[in-house]
Amino acid sequence: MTMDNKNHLHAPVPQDTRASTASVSSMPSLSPREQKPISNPYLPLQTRVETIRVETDDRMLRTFIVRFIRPDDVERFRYRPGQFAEVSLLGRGEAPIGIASSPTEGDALAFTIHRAGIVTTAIHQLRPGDLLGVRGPLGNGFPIERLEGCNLVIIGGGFAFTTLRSLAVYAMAPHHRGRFGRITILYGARRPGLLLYRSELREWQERSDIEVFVTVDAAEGEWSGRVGFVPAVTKDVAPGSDNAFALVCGPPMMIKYTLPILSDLGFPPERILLSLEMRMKCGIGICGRCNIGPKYVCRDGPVFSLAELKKLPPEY
Amino acid sequence: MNELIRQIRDTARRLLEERQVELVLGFEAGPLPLRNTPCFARSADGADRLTWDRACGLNLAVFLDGPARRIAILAKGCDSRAIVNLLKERRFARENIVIVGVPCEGMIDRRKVERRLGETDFDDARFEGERLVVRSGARTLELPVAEVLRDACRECAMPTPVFYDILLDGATARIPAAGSEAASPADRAERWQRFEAEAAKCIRCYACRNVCPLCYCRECCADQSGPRWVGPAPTPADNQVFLLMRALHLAGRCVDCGACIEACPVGVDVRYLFKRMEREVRERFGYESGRALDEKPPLAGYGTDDPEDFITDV
Amino acid sequence: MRRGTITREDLNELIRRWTAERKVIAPVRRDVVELSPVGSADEIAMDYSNTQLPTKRHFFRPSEVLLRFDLRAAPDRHVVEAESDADPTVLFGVRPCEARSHTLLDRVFLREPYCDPYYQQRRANTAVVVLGCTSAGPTCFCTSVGGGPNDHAGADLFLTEIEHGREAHAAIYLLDVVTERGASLLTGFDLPEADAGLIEHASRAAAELAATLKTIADLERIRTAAQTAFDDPVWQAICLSCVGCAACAFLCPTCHCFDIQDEVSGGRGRRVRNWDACSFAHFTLHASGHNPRPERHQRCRQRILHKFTWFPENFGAAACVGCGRCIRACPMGNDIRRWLEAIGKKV
Amino acid sequence: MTHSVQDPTSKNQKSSAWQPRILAFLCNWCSYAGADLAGVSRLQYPPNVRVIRVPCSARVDPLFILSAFRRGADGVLVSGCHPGDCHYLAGNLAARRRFALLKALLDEAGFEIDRLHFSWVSAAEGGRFAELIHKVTEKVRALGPAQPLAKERRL
Repeated sequence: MTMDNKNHLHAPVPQDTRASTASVSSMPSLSPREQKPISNPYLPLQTRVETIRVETDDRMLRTFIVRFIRPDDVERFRYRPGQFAEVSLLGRGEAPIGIASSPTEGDALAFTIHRAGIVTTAIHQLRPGDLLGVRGPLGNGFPIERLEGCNLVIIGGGFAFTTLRSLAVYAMAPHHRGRFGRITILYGARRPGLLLYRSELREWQERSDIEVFVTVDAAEGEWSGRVGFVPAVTKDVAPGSDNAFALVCGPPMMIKYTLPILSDLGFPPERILLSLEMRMKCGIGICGRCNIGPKYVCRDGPVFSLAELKKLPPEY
Repeated sequence: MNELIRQIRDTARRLLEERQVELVLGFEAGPLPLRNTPCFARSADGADRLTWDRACGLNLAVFLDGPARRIAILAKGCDSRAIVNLLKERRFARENIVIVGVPCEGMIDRRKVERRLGETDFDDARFEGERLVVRSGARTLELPVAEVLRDACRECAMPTPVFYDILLDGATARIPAAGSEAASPADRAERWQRFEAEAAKCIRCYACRNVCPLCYCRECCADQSGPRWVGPAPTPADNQVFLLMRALHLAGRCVDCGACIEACPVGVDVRYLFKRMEREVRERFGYESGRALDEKPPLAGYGTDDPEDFITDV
Repeated sequence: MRRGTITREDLNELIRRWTAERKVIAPVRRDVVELSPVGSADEIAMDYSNTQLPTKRHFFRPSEVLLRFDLRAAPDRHVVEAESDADPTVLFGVRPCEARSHTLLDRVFLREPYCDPYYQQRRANTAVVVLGCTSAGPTCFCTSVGGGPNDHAGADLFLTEIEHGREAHAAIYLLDVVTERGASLLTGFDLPEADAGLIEHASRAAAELAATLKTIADLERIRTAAQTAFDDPVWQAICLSCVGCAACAFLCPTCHCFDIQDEVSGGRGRRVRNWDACSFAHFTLHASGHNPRPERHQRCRQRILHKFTWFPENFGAAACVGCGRCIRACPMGNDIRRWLEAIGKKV
Repeated sequence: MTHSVQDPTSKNQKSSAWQPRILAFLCNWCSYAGADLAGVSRLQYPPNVRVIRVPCSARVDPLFILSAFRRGADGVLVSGCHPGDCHYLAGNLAARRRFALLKALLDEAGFEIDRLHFSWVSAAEGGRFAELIHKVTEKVRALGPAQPLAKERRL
């Protein structure tokens, strides 16, 4: 998977202070106090929370729309769908969160955050106007260049739909729509109250240039849509695999049962892309905890093809 | 092979052959001199690897809740006291373990040897009677065993297990030295300096905690993150709080087996804190850690007439 | 590469000059031999096996402030980058395995496009003077992992003792000028060329010493262990007596995992990174409670495969320099050489 | 590897501007009520104490106390019901054992143990509470700002 180096947070390391990985004895000569300021991948960019939207009726997921305080940070943070950021609250810490907005939506960023640990719980206490640190964009993101000209089958479950939303919005944008073939979106949650981006999903369902299937495991209230597990709905809808990529994000059980169906539909492992989650700290492939075998989810991922994952140990 | 090792192997083989246990926990020769390592013997073959000398300083009780249901364990005096405490704390069922008591001659403090050598590396060490002969490169050093025994062993009052199923015949059990708990400096500032210096060495690898059979909390207070009581950074204050909390959590439970000191890769030694706790528990609550199975642990209860000398009165 | 000879007396003079203008960190014999800033050459131990702790802590601190913050400041000034403490330094008299470890850490910390500025600044400001080995310790296995008593990797200057001398100051060393930076340390010093006989003698001695070191069989084949032996029971077997502490990782010259934590008090605070280790169960624990490596043997496997399979795959060399500290440090007497041999039989 | 976290201006000198910060854990049933009574009775006592109300002195884990010092408290006071008067019958007696050990441990480590106080104050003893705070504050003030164990006085 290629990485788009242009997009990274900081300028390349100046040539004269860079140690080559190829040769072991090429460190520069030593002169006292020669320290060039280099940009620091550990420094967060400060944003201000503009809007907070409670996404689910259990109030465990909220979407935070944030805007950079320094206007030039927008340019430093050029991202692509599928990338993530280390979102931080000074004094609490950082958490890796997928970017839910699409670069086509303007300068604001959106993060849909599940309240799980110390940092995300603290972030849930924020109010509009509060500050939020953002470090990134990190990770490889979806391989847009490879997806170009292909049909997209976007399959999401529960609150893992965030970066898929980014991709969907990106692909649906007027000046991008023509770059992709058919777009099919399958999205499910345990029950209607746990669906993310509900009003948006309704708008999408109105569109004629995409197909959207929303399902829940169990209906409740006024739900009149589909009822059924994502794998079953996938089988039912049976999106064609010709010239298509399947992009899958969801809970482990959903993925486990969806993958065989995609295989049956004729998707080769190279064309099934998954975005993984892992405990992370540095986000830049140094701190050592998010590896699956030789690959670091933060740096080599989070998007992997099933073909790639099959070569890796099952430790995730 | 000496008589004690023969007894150990015979006993282990018999326990395994008679299917009294699935596993015998003992020691086998380690990769380095003065470093016997745990041996998990499940067969006669394994039993023949068992060994014993004055380099069996680890406390095998740390493995008792692990790898098998019925386990026999070789236990020195201090180890057997740890087992008593673990039984009191209901870590495992009495009927599932067979305690093979080994009378103890005292264990070598590797740090003392290293300090005498000025090196952490030595190629070879062997016992010649009451002398330890250590070779490092071209240098050979002969040390009287008594000089490089652990402080804990020099002061040990119960080298022979008092709680066991089988007691091996160790006529060699040493006579305990007169109690000589290392005195702390009378000056408070000096005491602080001493503690500060020990704590400064700590790299927070938690070897001490993890080799301790009595440090078994599911989540150590040093690892808790919400709230974060002890910072994970090896900074002075965080190290100090960690070491103090460990001493406090082991008050009335520590058996002075010395495993934590032996385990520390950077030579932190705060045994004196643990000894102070031991003394306080004895003097205030009349309790000796690991002495008897039917004595209630001091912090599991209370006394109506405990001394109140530390209370601020107005 | 220029090769000269230098007497201990001249070397002391050089060290005196260096101490005047930069920090000099060198092995000092206290209870055991430790790296420590020195004020004069007399403090330095030149006759030692290896230091208790590796040199990585000089570049990659056990605890390091990444940034400071003040929540009472204006919003765009909340975050302040930590000030650098990368003073010009000479790391003197370290063993070849240590210098080699720097070249391995470089591959991680200076891997493009991200570059760790804290590591980078210290690395750029530190010259490394290596003291070649004339004897081997009982845990040394550097030759198994590509190093050796005469390995110049990571050295700016490389010293080899060629005459011990009756008294300390009478010793004579072969001095190799390996890099530009090494040469700059000798500015103004007239280094006499070493004659061919001496060089020949030194390299023969090093080769003889290297030949005495036992190599680990099958280390090359262990690179395939992730494919062929990932689910083998050998992992459970070797880690029976592992208690899951981090003594091995924290004393390893190449282990580099870390954690990031915030510390705050009264509106001010700092973001700190601390050493961490894959042997801790909470290392990979997700906030959800899921843990990809909940079992001890999985964590031991991670440690071994990271060093001998995945690091080579990513960076072209094993993440091990054969210093043997993990063997000495392991409280339970686990020996990585035995582990590797056991694994090697399974691949 | 150590970080300078001490504020040089407020350390090492007992300037008249310096005021000790003392954390008091008071049990809900006796000592907190005693503090209340002191207030209602308009008894004067130094304003250096920050109170945390706990259900019982036995709720106070020694970890709380060490954590307080780590976070820069100059002194800590724990006060509960008089022995025999515990709302939960014997909570304070169990706590008494723990505190005895903690104080001995800190003494052994060379910590200034006059920074740490345990006492019993009943709901009827408003005067005793005020006196206690006077005494504790003076002892801590005499010692100056806490250095040992303190990490986060100023980051």
